[in-house]
Amino acid sequence: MSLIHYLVLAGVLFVISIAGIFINRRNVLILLMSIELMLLSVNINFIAFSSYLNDVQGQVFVFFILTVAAAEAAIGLAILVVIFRQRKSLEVDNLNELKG
Amino acid sequence: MIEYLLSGEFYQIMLFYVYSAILIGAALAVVTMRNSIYSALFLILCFFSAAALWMLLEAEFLALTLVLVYVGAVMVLFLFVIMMLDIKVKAKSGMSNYTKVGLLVALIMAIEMILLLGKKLVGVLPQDDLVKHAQGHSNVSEVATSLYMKYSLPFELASVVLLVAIIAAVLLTLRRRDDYKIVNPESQVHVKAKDRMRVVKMDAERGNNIGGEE
Amino acid sequence: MFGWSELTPALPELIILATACAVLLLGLFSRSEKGGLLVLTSIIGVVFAAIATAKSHMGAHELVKQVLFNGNFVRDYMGDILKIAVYFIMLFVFIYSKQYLRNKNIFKGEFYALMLFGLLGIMIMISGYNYITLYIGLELVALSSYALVAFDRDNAQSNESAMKYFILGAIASGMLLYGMSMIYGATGTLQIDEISAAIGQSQNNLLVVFGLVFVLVGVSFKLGAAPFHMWVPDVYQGAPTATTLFISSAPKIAAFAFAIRILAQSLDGIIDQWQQIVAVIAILSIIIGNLFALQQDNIKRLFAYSTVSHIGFMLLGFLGGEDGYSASMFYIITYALMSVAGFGMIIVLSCKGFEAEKISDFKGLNQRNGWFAFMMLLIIASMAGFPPLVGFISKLVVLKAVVDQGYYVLAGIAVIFAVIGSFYYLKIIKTMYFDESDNDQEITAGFDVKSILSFNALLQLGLLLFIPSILSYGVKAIGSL
Amino acid sequence: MKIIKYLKSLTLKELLNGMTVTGKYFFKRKFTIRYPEEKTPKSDRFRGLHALRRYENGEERCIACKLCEAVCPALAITIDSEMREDGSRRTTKYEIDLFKCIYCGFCEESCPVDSIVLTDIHEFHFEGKDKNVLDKQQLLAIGDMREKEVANARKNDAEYR
Amino acid sequence: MSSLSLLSLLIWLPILAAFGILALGPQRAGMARLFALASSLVSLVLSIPLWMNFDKTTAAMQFVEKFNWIPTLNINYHLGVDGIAMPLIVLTTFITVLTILSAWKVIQKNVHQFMAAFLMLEAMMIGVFCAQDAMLFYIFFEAMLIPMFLIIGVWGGPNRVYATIKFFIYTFFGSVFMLIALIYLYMKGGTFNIAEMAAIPLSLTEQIWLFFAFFLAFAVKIPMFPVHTWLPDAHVEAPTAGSVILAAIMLKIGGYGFLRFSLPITPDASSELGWLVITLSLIAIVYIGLIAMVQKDMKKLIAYSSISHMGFVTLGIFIAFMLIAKGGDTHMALEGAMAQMVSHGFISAALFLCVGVLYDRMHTRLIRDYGGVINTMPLFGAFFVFFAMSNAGLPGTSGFVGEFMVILSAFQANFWFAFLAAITLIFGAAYSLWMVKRVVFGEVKSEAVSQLTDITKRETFILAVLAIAVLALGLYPEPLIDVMRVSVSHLIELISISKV
Amino acid sequence: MIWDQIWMIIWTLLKIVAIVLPLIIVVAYLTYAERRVIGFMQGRMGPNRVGLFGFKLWGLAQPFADTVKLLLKEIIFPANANKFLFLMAPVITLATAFAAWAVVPFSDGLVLADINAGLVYILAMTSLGVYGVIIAGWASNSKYALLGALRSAAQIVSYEISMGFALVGVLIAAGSLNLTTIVHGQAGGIGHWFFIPLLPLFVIYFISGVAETNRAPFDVAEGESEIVAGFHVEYSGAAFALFFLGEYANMIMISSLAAIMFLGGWYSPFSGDSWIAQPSILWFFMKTGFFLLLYLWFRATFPRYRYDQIMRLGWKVFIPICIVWIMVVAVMKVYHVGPWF
Repeated sequence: MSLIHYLVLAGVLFVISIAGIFINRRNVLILLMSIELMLLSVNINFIAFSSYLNDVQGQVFVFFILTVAAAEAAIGLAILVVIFRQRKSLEVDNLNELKG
Repeated sequence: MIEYLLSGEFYQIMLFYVYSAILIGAALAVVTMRNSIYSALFLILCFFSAAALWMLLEAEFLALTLVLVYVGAVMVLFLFVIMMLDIKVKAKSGMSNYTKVGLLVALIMAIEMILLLGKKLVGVLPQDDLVKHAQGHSNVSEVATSLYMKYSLPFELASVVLLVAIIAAVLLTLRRRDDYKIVNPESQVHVKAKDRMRVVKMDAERGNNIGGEE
Repeated sequence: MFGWSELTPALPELIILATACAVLLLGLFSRSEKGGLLVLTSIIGVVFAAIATAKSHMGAHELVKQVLFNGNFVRDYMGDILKIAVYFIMLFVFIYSKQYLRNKNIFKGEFYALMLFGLLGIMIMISGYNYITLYIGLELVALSSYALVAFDRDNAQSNESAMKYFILGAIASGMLLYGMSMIYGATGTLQIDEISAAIGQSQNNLLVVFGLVFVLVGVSFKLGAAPFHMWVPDVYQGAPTATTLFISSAPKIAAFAFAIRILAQSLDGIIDQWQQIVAVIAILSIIIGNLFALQQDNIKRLFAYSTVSHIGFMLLGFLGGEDGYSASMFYIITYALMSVAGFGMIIVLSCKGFEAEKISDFKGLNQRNGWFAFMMLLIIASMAGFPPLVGFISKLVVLKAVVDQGYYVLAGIAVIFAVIGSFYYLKIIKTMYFDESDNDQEITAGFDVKSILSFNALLQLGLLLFIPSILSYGVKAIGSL
Repeated sequence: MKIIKYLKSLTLKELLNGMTVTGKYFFKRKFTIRYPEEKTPKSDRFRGLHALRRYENGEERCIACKLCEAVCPALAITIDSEMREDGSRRTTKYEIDLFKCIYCGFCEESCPVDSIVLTDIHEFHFEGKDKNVLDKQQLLAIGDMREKEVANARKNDAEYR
Repeated sequence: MSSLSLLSLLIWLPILAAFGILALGPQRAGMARLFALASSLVSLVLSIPLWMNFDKTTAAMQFVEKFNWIPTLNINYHLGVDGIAMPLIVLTTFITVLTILSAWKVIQKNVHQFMAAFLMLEAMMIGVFCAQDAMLFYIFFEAMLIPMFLIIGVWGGPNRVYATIKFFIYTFFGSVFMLIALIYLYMKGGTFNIAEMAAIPLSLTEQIWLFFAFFLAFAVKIPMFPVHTWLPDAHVEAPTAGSVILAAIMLKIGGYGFLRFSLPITPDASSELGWLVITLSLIAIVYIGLIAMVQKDMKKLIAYSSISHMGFVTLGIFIAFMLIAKGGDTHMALEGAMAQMVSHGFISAALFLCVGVLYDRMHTRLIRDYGGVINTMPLFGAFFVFFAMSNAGLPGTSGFVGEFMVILSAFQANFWFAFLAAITLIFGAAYSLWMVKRVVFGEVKSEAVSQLTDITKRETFILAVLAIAVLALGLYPEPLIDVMRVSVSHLIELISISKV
Repeated sequence: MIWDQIWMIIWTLLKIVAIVLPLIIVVAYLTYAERRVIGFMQGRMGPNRVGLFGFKLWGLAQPFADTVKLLLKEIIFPANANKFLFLMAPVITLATAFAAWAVVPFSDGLVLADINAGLVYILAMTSLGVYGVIIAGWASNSKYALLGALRSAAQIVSYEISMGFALVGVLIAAGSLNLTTIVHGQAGGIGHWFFIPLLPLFVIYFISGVAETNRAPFDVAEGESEIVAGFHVEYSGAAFALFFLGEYANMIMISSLAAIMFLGGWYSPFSGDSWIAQPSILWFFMKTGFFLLLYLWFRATFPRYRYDQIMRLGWKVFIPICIVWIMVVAVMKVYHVGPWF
């Protein structure tokens, strides 16, 4: 089993998450989850590299990414809650006040 | 043959494929499920299998952190939000053209990426064997040393990031309700007689003679 | 771990952090709705930080860069200059936003605290010397900005723009990180100078280039360059103007520094590869920004598209080698000053319950208040790049650097679209001066805001006097990278 | 004295006090009565299962005046009456639905002839559907069984009525 | 000399004054007027030593100020004047005073802004004439647009927005090409110094491209035939003072630009393409002259006549090349062009002022609304007739000098050029006099005309000063010619050496 | 070779069984003990009847009777409930509760998996317990259940923070995340145990533990008077039993961790060479038992907190105190105070 396995896995995951963001038209929550998936794929990449390079920096980076992503999720959900209170809906297509 | 099948290496490869399959399957489910709760639960599954994969890569500390932080906290938050916001699951409306195009692009992107990573980059990649560590090797202390020694500055900054997240979340979601009727006990206790009662001196009324025709 | 001596160059950051916390607490405990105290505290903090920066700048030998905190942080000439510029801009931002928040009755201490945290992030982005530090700085700015955009939480536009900003911003971070992971895999390090060295030594940089693509996508997302500019107009329009004021100015400087650190400092080995992509992005930004701006009737949205085109111009400078970098630096600083003034003007013209958002709200400004019309004229003209204002000089400097490298066609396209773009600015001027006003509300802004705004607008002329020194700072800054 | 208050709560003083109390009780003698081996004494006025009494001559007391039926707040009593051959009025049906009964004792109070009484029987159960309705025969049987105790209790209580 | 910083003073004083006036606010209109007048007078006074101390014997730049402004781009704050620029600067300061006076009563709305815009405009124009650094020139050149844009747009006539935007777009579009040319030259020679640019060796193709770039900018400004259409609109809509400044000075900038840039930098291209410019000039002279004849609006008429007269300027400038080839009196052509510029500055200014005087009273500019003005406004009639005559090129007035010199040199070059140009003198006489006839003479056309009052002392003063200038220049043009002679020789030297 | 592998697997399985089975029995008897102890404290006897073979045996067979009863009862699915998740929830609760035991050392070397990041592992596993609650609440399709689930999840997540902070103190003191190492750091009698320098953290840890397991007085999640029984209101029979099991297993977990991290695990409080000073698994059991007793004692003593008070306690009291004390601990660590650092 080699590094490539992990890189391909992360790549596929990355694509899935991107696709999830762009295909999804229903629910903002799923967008947030796709973002988490994306960061997960990045993390897999970092850890795989870190292990195969025998260098711990990648893992440290992952640690920070986890931290920041948690904070990001909190803010994202807060905004989502605010939006839901306002519109009683989370549909992506309903986010259409701003145009032009 | 059987020797190989029972060797640690094969065991690892098997584990890798199993977890990868679960991971990708769950990821697809996250993206496609109609009910957000299922999406969230599948996302949890994703994190679990990713943690398992990291274990295979001997990054135990991060694997556990992933479970602790993501599964234990972030996804709880997600579920919380999903449950508290009464989100209605809409009936399936079929795939729009938009979706089809999106899927196609995604598929092409995936294939390209696999080709690129799998074929082109094979020669470029740094090393092809996982470094085997000695028995007493501690991934935790390794990460910790790097974290607290080399990366002490980002570590401090990360705390600021978290602080910002707290402020932002509280700022955005905390509301004083308009019909909030709780009185402040402190002010109740400290009230003085003269604050409560107003003694008004008034002239005596003079019949119905309002407006004064004198 | 780090020694005490290392804290001195990082003193400005510490001061800003302390100020942010102080403002946060003050905001909780001070009952005053006016919040003058908070603004004052913020300003004092920034001024102290400026003093600290200046001091550490003077104290060090000019062109020596100090790499501190085990290579996570760098204090160099460029960083000092950019930080000073950022402080300067933040002062404007603080004063204008107070006016706005009071007008809309949404004054809260958190606003300033978040802005100060954002400022901290900006400073970290400027001074980061390691991908991790840079990333954290970036996210610090981004997270504060998300919150600031959603700040007016009962406003549907504000929420919506915050959501869009958040999602696209998060995607951008994801892309950026994916690219960084590839670069890390190829070089085995995250430190900027080490990456540069590793790329220099290696024979085949395919993996780095692969990562580069993603990094560039991420960076241009953050900068708001086309084709990743989708969020810019929505966010500019939807966010409270005080926030737009912030995100359109200081973070752009940080993004510039970020791009310099990543592209010019760490990936200098594959400059040929990234320059091609940057060229495309820059030109696309200029074209798209100017063309779309022509159709706008909301001035915030118009400024958003104009930002896109300005960013394009700034990125164009990246093609010009060292001269180009310093030109970009000059460009971005002057742009931030203009942008802050432009949004400041919107704030000044807005009054209670009314926001001067539409271009038509500027109708007959000249009759209502000739002085502000003139100030706006200066700002707009500077944005459009009319000589003799600073905006012209900065465009010129960039163009020169690009032409120096032989990119005649790019320069030509840039000029043509700048000219096309000048028409929407002209439209604003026309509206202000030639159209009849349909409201004659007094401009209610306080004297302080008015005078600061005038100062800000007059800077578009006044800076002309200091151009030699500013430019030479820029050259020195880039030279000492 | 806020500081003292804070100190108190920081040292968990009150909580520890509470725990001391419960801790002491842990070792104290238990109040539990080991029913069914041990039983508590019952009051003479205990209101348990119903019974219909007879006179010493074996004649049933109930004269079908239906006062108890009228007074019963839970409508648990059903009475049918007919003239007996001897011309006296007697019940043909006297049923008490124990599911309805609330053991208030009004029937007993209202009875002019002390026919219906509430005994001290409280340990009873049914073993089938519809067994909750006691008919006249059963009630009389209970009365016969417990006549002595009932009479005794009435006698003891008489001076307090 | 440079210690005096005379040129800087000339540029910066009006700007500072403008800011001062802006800061006065809309309430203090009277002060704004006085302040503006004072400032423009100071400028005028300052330009006297400029003329007096000017060394006529050298072609070198005088009153030079140099300061490295943008080091990375090698842009200098480099000012200086030679014989070509100096008269134009004096013209500017002179005309500005008069325009400010003329706008004294007319402008009632936002007086402070009007005055400030004028002073800025003055500063920019002076800057253009004395900039020795191409980029500085460009900056002043462009910056001029904004005040002018506002002057027309804010205080102009009913159709002002259309006119002002047209004006802006034309000029701006043209000047962008100049910018590109300048940058190209900078790439080539590494300098923005105009004098040094002239020394850059350029191939013919390069020159032609550059020539076209410059040509677009200046031709629009002058304006030449196909791109002239903005001018009538702008003139018609502009307030009187705006028209005056526009006609008297801004148009000259185009001609000045030809002399400063096109000729020395791209001499070969200029001579190669001279025929084109000459053709266009002739078309302008003749065709526009004809158009002028059919105008009903006095301002439009004068505007077209301006275009036609500026045709003489370009004709004079580009005929020089043919003269070099033929060995004719090149001096005369160029000096004629210069003289025509200066004189046109006076005459067109005066004419616009005259129309302004009428317009202020009648609020119409249509010729058919007038008639017999002489009856009610004898003094004004006299001036009007006088200026119309000089516009037609009556000998003894300044209009004659330039046109005559140009036609004379045209004769040397090609008879038909001269012929066509000379015809225009007739056209010029025709439309000018016809207008005068219909407006000034004849029966009193209407009640309104009979109610007219003669010009005030202020107006008389303005027109008188201009009349004196026109006469002085027409009778004794020598001082003017004298001043520019050496510089023109230098220019001819420059352009007669092929760069290829 | 092959057999070695197979043997390894079997051996591991055996070890797991050896942990799980006693654990279940302990849980069973904990329920019995709870009723007895609380009864005693309330002046009652508690269950004392169910015996074997006609002997009452002070009610010792009570747990088995309960078990049999629960297992035989029907599992009722509420209408429109999500059946799969409804059944998954108790399983998750139980699985996470038991999984954490993998790294708990009962005595020197007596541990299933001696991993380095043991403490993190335990935190991770306990943090997962909340999913059982959330899913149960949601899958029940009942308002009471959902409210209870939200309350208890919020409570668990909040108290996890102060608990984690408290453990950071231990981490600093011991310098390791490995539980065995942590215990080794406390060898040498009661004076060496970590609870002395970490007293505030110790108290906070245990109280947070109580809150974490949703036990009285922090049991608003199942406040009968408001939301009937919280997240498991719709559960009955075996599914309910699993929740029960999970909750008690978690209690034991918290108690044993307290023993390991603050009270020196299997070490004797006495120092010296006498028999009583020998480390033994019995010490460990005694310490754990003490904490379990405290659980019951609390339940017998304190009235239920109000929900906002619980949150206030966690966020505004415990966390600040923890942070302050961690600083103190850090200082002590730097200056090597006492026998602990």
